[in-house]
Amino acid sequence: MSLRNVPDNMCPIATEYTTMLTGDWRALRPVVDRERCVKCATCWLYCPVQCVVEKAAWFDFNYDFCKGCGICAEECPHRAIKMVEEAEG
Amino acid sequence: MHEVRLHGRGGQGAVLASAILAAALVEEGRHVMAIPAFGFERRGAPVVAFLRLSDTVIRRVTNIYSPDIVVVIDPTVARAVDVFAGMPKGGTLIQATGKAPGDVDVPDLVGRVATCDAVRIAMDIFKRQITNTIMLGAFAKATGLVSVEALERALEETHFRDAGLKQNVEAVRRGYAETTVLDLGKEKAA
Amino acid sequence: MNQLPTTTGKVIVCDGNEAAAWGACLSRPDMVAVYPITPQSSLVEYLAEFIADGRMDADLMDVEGEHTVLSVLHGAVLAGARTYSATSAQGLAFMFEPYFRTPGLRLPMVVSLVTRDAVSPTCVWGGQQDAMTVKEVGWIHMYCETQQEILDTIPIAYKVAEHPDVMLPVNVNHDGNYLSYGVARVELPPQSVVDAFLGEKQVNWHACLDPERPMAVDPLTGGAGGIGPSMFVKYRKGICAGMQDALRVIEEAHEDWGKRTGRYWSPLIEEYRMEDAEVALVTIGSMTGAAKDAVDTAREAGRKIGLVKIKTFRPFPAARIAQALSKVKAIGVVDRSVNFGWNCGPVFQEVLAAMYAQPVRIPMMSFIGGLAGADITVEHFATVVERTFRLAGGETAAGPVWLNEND
Amino acid sequence: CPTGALEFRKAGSIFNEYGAKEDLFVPGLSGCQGCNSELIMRHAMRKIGRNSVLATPPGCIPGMGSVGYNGKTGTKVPVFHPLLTNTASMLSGIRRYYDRIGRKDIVVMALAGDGGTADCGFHAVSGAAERGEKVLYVCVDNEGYMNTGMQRSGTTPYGSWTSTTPVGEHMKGKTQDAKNLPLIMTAHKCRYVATASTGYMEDLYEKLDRAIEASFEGFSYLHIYSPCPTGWRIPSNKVIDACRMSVDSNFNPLWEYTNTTGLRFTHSPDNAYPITEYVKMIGKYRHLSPDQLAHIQAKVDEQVALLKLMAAESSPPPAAHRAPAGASTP
Repeated sequence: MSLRNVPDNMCPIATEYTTMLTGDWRALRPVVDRERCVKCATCWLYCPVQCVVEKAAWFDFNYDFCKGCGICAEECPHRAIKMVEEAEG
Repeated sequence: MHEVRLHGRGGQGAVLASAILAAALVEEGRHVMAIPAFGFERRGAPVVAFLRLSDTVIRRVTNIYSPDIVVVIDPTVARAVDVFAGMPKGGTLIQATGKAPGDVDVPDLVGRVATCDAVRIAMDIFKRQITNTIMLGAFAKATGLVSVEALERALEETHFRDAGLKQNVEAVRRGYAETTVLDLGKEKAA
Repeated sequence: MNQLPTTTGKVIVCDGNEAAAWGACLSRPDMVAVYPITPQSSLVEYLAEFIADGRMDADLMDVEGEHTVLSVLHGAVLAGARTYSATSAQGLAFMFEPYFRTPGLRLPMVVSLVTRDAVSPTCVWGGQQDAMTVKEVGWIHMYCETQQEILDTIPIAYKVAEHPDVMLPVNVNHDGNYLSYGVARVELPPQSVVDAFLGEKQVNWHACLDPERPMAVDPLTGGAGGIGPSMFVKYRKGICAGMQDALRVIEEAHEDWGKRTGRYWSPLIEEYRMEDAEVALVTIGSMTGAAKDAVDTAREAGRKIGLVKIKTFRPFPAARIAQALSKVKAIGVVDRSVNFGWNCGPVFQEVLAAMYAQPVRIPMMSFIGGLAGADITVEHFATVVERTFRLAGGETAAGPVWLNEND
Repeated sequence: CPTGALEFRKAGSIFNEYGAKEDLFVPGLSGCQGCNSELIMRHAMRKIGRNSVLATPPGCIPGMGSVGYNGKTGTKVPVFHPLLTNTASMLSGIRRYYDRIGRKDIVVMALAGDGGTADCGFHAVSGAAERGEKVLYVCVDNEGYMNTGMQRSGTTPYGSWTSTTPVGEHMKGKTQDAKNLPLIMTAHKCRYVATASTGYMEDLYEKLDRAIEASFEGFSYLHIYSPCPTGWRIPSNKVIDACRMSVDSNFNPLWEYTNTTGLRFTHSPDNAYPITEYVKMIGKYRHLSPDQLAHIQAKVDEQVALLKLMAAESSPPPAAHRAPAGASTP
């Protein structure tokens, strides 16, 4: 029997994904200095939300999900990431 | 319908005996309901089991309060409990003892006494005082309600295997053969 | 498959716990989880023995407590297993947390409850307080009268539990002591008959934990605002609907079982000598046999009395009970447990509710007996009969009457 | 490595191996800013892959939405909430049935908190380990019930402020020591037991490898220390710093254990920083008196000494680790 045949009042299950844009939690945003980034992947390794995105010559962030915790900036061995205030409004 | 009460001591297998007897009675085409008295069965402590048998379906799932047949598989347990409690007039006592039936002290209401020196037989067969299956043979002899053959088939259906089965078959046979039955006559049975 | 029983309607002589083990064995569960508790212990010993002997092809999970007994079986069902276990009293209490979850996930399990009075006072003997205490959780509850009925009801319970319109767990209950240890003649149905009756297992088509069908089982549901509370209501109503559908499915399953084995058990209630009865007794479980004997005695004395036995207690067959009792002048309900807050027996309370819609109010009286392993004898039922006739004759109902109070 | 060059190389190699593997949680889980448990979840499942069944008992991990809300899910593998008390039991049942039908390659696993593992769920963990159930049990230890408002658990360390071990006139944080759950698990003859920390990610990845492998043969237990920025009062960007210092101060020594190899440190416990270097990073210890600090240092030293005995390296800890002279145990 496939799930299509399961009455929707049978029991609590889920097959569709939730989407929550945690980017709007952010007070500070990480900004990469592309000159300094050597793609060592340290930011990727420690980013709790795994929103680090690999670009051709640097690593960047998916701001839809980045919560602005600042771990990437703290851990970057090349000081290539700065936390800057989100613009108001 | 007959109501049977078995008296023994913890560890002697009174409850198992009632289950074997139940199986044998079913072999004979009868209906049964066997219930152990519920307690903490401890080795040596007095134990009681009940068995009801009938040619028709037995519906009541209750204990037995007026047994017309009492089986006492231990020679001394009668000192500790009143094995005749509730027995109607003309009841049957089947007692493990070395005494002859006429020498057993029974109240007037008892109509028939059967005795079997089960401890001596048990020491012969098992080297231990296990009298339960011997007293099933005594039951068969005293009541005629079940055959030795049916008891043997019931033993085969239980946990006994190999040597244990052989010993218990012998126990039933000797119990049957070495039981003496005394009818105390109509004047008491009435 | 291992050497499963090939017997054809073989007759055995066994107690209720062994009968339950045979019922489980014949239903071919994949997984059996066990933890001993009086008076259930010999039941799980039989299961272990069956598996050890290769009679039963199931995985034996001998775990560290009843909480885990039900929990491992939850996991197993969600992976696709048919499951079985048994418990009693304090074990049921310890099992309660996963017990409560089972109907919500619509897990079609079968668990025997060997009923017992729960502490305190400390008591290891029969009584139905354990099962009655969990009646509102969403499990189907069926109470058996005899050893044969226990054996037959377990396959029937699987058939009901796994029915797509039901998908609810079932407790097959039998009285501790009197049925658990009481020995009687029992016929084992042939394995092929049970196999054909049950068909393919249907346990996790609705919810599963399988990498081939990934899903989240039991996401958080509810909270004020949003769709959560309405979803929660939807699932609760789903269980209620499954329960009501079960009334029909239980009847169908018993009918089917009867056709295949020749044994037709009354699925919801049994009416005994109710044709022209002016007075009725209501009973549940193993007490019923002695009650029927008492009814026969009263009938022989010319008194118009009948009896209604409740087999299925959840879902409660209210309409059937009301129909059966609508024409009598008085009803005496005998319970083996206590409803503390209403000062009566729980079955009494339920029958009272079922009779609410009747145009005429019928006097009823609550009798409580058989607690803590006490015997409810034919003589006790004679008292019940007498009191209920006096009620029919206009005496005011007083109650509850505690049957073993002066034993 | 003070320059960070070593770390840099390790991060790159993990990225090269696992960067392209799928993150098996949806983006946008609602863990707190800097949540270390979220980091553990995402890396662990990236490593383990889709052929798995995941249990996330009540706590922050489902609380952030892994099992989902109101009919939606946050995880791409089969996932469920066990009860707080029965995680290892449910996993046992799943594994046994999959073994029975020949599907032996599925990783049956938990990402569970310390409460459900060390406290009310311990009977289930202990029972499953005793039976040798083939389960991967990962305990994400944030030292308390952080999801429900930071109450103490059996793994909350001595002296910690929690909402049920507050700091006041008569009580100054928790008055009992934490139970050492990984050590308890070694006594269960598990197939594999290890401690890990996201401060040492390559070590964590290697242990996940061995833990997964062991879970096909018996009970496999991985205990990952997980500082909670919210409940422990750590700035969210300093969480990894705290992870590293918890290891470097021997507060959370890294080791692994198997029946055949015994206990082995995977990070040297020698030349450790004094415990003050660790606790000063963490707000829940801000109130500690010198006596309390001395107690913690003594317990840490005692623990390392025992681990060294188990590792057959029984030399005493260096003097730098010793509690200050004259300090007494409160």
